[in-house]
Amino acid sequence: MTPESAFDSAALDNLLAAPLVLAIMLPLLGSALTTALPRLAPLLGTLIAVGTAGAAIWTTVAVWTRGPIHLVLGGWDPSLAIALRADGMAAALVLMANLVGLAISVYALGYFRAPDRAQSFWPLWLLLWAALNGLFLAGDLFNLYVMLELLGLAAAALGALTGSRDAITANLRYLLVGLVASLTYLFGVALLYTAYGTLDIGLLSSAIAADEPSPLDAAALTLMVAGLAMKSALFPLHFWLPPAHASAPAPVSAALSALVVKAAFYLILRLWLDLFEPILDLSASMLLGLLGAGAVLWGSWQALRAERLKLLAAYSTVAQIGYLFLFFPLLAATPPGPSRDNLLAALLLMALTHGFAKAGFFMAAGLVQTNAGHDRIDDLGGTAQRLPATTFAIALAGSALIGLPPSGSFIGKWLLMQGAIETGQWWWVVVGTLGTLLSAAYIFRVLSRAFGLEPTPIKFVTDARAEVPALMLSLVSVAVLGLASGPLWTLLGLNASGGGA
Amino acid sequence: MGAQFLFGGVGVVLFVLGLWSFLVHAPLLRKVIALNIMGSGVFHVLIAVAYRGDTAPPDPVPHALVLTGIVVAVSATALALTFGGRLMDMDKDGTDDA
Amino acid sequence: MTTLLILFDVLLLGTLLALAFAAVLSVEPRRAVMLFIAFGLWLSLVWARMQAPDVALAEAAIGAGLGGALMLAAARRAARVRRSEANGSTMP
Amino acid sequence: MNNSLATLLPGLIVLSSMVPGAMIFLVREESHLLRTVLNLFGAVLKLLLVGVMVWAVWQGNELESRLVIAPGLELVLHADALSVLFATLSTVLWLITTIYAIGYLEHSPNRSRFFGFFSLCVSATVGIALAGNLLTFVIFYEILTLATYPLVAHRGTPEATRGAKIYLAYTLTGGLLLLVGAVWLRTLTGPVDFVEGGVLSGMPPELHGQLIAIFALLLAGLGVKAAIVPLHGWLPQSMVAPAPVSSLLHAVAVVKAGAFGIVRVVYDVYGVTFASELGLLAVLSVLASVTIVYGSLMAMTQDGLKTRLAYSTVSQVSYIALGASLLGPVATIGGLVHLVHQGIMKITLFFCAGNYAETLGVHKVSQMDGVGRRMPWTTLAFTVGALGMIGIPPIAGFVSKWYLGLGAVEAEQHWVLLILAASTMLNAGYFLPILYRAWFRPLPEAWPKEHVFDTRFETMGALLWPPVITAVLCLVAGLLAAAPFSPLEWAQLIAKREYGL
Amino acid sequence: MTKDPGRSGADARNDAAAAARAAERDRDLSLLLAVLLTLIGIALLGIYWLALNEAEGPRLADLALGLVPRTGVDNPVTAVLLNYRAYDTLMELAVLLAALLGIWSLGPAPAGFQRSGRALAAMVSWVVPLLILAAGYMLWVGGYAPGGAFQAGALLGAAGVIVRLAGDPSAGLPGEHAQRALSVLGVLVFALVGLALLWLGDGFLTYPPSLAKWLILLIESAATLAIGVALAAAYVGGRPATAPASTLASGKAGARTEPTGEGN
Repeated sequence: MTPESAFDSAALDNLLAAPLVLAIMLPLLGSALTTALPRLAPLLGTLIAVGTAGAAIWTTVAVWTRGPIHLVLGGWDPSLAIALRADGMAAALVLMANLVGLAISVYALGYFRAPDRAQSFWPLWLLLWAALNGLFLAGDLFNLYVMLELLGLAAAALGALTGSRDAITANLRYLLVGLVASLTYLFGVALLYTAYGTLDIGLLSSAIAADEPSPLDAAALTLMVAGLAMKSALFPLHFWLPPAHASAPAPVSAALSALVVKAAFYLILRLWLDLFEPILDLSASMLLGLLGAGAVLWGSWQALRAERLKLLAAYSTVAQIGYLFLFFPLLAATPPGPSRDNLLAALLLMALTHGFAKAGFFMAAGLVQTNAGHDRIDDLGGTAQRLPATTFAIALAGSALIGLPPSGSFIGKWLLMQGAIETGQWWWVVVGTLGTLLSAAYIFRVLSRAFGLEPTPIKFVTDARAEVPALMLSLVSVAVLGLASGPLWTLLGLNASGGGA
Repeated sequence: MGAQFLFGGVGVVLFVLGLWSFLVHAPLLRKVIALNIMGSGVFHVLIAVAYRGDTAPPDPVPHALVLTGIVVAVSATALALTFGGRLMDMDKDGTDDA
Repeated sequence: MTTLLILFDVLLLGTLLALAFAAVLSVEPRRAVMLFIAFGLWLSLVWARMQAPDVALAEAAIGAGLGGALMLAAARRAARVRRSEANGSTMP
Repeated sequence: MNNSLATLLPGLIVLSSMVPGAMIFLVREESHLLRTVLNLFGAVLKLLLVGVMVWAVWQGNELESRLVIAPGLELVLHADALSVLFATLSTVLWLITTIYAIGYLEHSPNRSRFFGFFSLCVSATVGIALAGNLLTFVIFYEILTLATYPLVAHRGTPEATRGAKIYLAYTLTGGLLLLVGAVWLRTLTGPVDFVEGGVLSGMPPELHGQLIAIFALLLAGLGVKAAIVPLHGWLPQSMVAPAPVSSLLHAVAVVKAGAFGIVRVVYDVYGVTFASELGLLAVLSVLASVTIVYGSLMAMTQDGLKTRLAYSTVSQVSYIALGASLLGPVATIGGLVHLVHQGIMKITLFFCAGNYAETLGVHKVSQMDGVGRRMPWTTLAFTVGALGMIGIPPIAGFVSKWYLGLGAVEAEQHWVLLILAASTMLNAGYFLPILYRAWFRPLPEAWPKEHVFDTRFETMGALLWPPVITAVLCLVAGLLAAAPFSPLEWAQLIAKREYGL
Repeated sequence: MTKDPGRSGADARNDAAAAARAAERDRDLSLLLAVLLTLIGIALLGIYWLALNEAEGPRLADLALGLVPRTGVDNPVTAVLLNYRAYDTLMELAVLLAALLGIWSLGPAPAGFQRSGRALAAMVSWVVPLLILAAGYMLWVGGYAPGGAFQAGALLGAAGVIVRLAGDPSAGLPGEHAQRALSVLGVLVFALVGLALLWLGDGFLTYPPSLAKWLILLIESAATLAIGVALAAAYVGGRPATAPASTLASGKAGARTEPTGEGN
């Protein structure tokens, strides 16, 4: 688009651009402001959090009403400039990430009471938030690299905020792994630029589709997906995640597990579907599926054996990310049509549910930890019973993690199993069933501590600022996503006729 | 194109060399150096792609990407080394700052 | 002419690779960092040769210069810790 | 009937206990009055709504609430004759049990938690009753599991948590098998609503193998809750729960949910004729018969009053499955009427057991010498229930056995008569000694733990009246079996519709 | 790490043997990896060859070079950095900020700072002004020749490094408040310019051609300062301490830090 041709529709373009740009720029500005004015950080941070969430909702509404938004920044030729884009998938994830982000912000107000910690937390957290929105809305491969690095650096810095030895060690490892991962990704990008001479995802997509499938595409795909798989902690590259997520402060753990890992996964999905669909065969998808199955079983098993609540939650993230990868072979084996649409929506539904549920879970776990002074599961008895609302949040989030009805992941698993049976890949049903049983075992291992002979709590909610956000997120993952998943299909622009057979 | 391959090929070698060193060497400083060499490899490939012989002006886009990449790399280096320094202090004091 | 130029390029790149290998393989921290800085500076030379003066400047100043300074500080610290451990004293 | 009411009523019936239940969680522990008001308000409102529904279904109205969760996945609540039978039973008994529970738990801790889950439990049971398709059934079936777990674990003693864990392990595994079966069936047929007479008879023969496998999965899933041998292990273990829980949940809600599910699958999914053609009924009747005999034999050996009653439940619930497994309307009537009769008889027995425990500290059969003289009304109610279980006319149990026997003759399965005879002998074998002890053995010098209430009756009013009322219901159901709106009449209506007569 | 003096010689010998075995295992692993990665490297070389063959064209070069006159600068690299792909550059400043904030979040700068010799101190007096001057020149020249905000910022940062090496633990940086303000200046100005353009109807980071040159210069100046401060502060390696010593920098940290006028 040249500047001239853009001129007549400039006003409309700007209106469409505003929510996308604001969703990224508001937290970025907020980070700068909270850095410059550390005393006002909690106040400014909260205001910015509300504004950012508003921009995200606006983005989603715009996509809902107008369909996908594609925006070339700077008014230059699309191949030269950087594009932002928001389609249904991006909008859904942005909405989830920002609602969770808002809840984390409110929770953090109560969590970081020492001004010192709060001053460190807010600017980094807002940077992380900007990076997340930037990732979900990016339409340019190199811009994604910059966003990935921003995300990685901010996440590692946030994770080490407690300053404890374990936290620094774990997050240093996370930082280094993240750097290797993003450089690997960047190498793939360099190869693509060499071959196709553009970085825009849309243009590359048509260029790749136009050419014969070549080893070059496969190599670029492998490098990029390998890098992102490291970042999304796909088994067996997950080793860095549990210590890093378990040692971070609770609101940060929530953001890392619910959002950061999800962003890397989202990029894999995007590359897979948008760029490399034409060159993929079933075997590549099958490999991802197998790794996902490994993650489901190994992650759940480790979660079951974990002695600490936050470590349990971190291993559960490994397992839950695994579920998402199970969809790849099914998508590959399903021809376009309602069945495939259902799979895609189910995949997203599981990702969204996990986002809400895991954030709620970690926030509740953080409350238990601050209340008990530790998070050793075996000694939690009294605490769990003393904090009914927190325990309730863990229970709700936990049933969403297991995939019990009426949570969103139940619907997701239903459609996953349906897809597996329809495509004849019944072994994923076995994996899903075993994973569900294991996750039920580790969740109820925690919940059974809430029933003891300790004195009865007087009230349901004891600390509203911290407990209500956790409870709300858990409730969304169970009730809203499970009972009203239909709008997701509409948002994705999928054929809403549905039907399995 | 021969020159592009020659130069870029060295970038590939640097990338692999850095990756190998990152994987096999435990000390933080060596890992950081390895990462930087890995990054230099990728940048080198991009610079080689931009190079269009000594007469034609080079492609500025990869150059800008590399500039961005260099700043990102030094940022990451600074953060990683600070983390490492903090750990070293803790070792020295034998305490945990939690 | 071209043969000579190619020879020159090969020499340039060969030195670059040699510096990289040396930096990666040296065990002693300070030596490794010095070699890395040398590698960075040489890299900027190569990039200048490849018509990328902007990037060459940035690499020399930021990559080799500031990155090297950061690493050097870390190496010095590591050496000091090692020395203090060897002496059995906690303070340098 | 008003159209919008017709589409709302089933949903309202579920919500009428769910909303007060959710509110009860928030009630402060010491607000006894508010909690009682919420409890009784929900129970009475539900009863009224169910009354409207009974009338409407009797008139032949279609009541159906639909909520689209996602394309092709619908939450359907549908009122037909069968669902009304189970919903009415649950609602009536819930009201009585609520009164009983308020008295029983007067001074115990964690009452807000208890009554919250108690209400959720009944909501789930009614949801199961009204479920209009397999997806809805699975959702409420799992919610029932989740809502009962805290009730079983309620006391917080090590035995309680252990019993709850065993309960959960059985039911969650069962629920998962049911889920896999339901998903598999869906991939073959697309979305399936329950239809009187079944929907699968038109399936091509090459799918019959898969249909049999699916039936096995569904039966395994439902059999866990219905406590069919060898899936019954959880039931005696979970008798650690407080008496009201045992009464309502293990005599009515949970086990009946399983039995009801079997009836649904046989009649409204497969269709009884088609199920018989596939040879599924034979398997079911054998399993049911084994369970009937095994449960009775085990009951003989138990000294604990509640565990004896629990094994009696194992045995008696399978009468329903037995009725479903015999081809012919008469057996159907026998099975379905037993769904109600067994419920009111068994709840009477559990109420009485709770009264003995609460008033005298009597937990074992061997401690029951002379209780009839100390607590005549309670023991009278117990006697009615026990004689009904044995099948002595004119108590309700006789009607069920009579129709089951006739049904066996009609289906030419004469060996079933032997099972019924053996079971009756065994029932007498484990109930008559109790009655003998209670009425004819001398009083002991002191009761294990006597609790004197400030009342002119033998025990607290809230504990005494519920068993007396249900005992009267047992007599009425037997004496007035031919009256309109009696359980028998209603079962005949269902059978007529199922067989298309 | 610390050795227990009470341990027997046999233990030590066992340890040594175990360490030797571990070292051998490590060597094997590293060799294996070397072979594996060599193979991967060869494959990547082949792929790279293919990629070069696939498109011998100019890629974006001609397009990018051709539009340079409309960008407000003459140096094509600056045109890409601050106009075509300005959004990347903004985010890159954010990356630098993230690193700096991460460094600050770990507390005040660690101890171990050593005053250097007199020779270096003497050098500072003429090298540092020269570097600052060079930075200014680099910033200005970036519009039409090699150079620009990053190179200029790096020179400023280098000046800070030299100042610190010469004896000022705070690397010549101003007090905490000014440091915080300066380090976010780049992001702040960049983002605000972008949003203002969006507000005015040009579009986010879409400079009107008439103003492009000055807007870019404004952004570059702010970025130069921010980069310089951030790099120098990163070299210091810790949060600027507000005087008097904050509550966190209690006894232990204070004992290790030399008494200097921190924060200038």
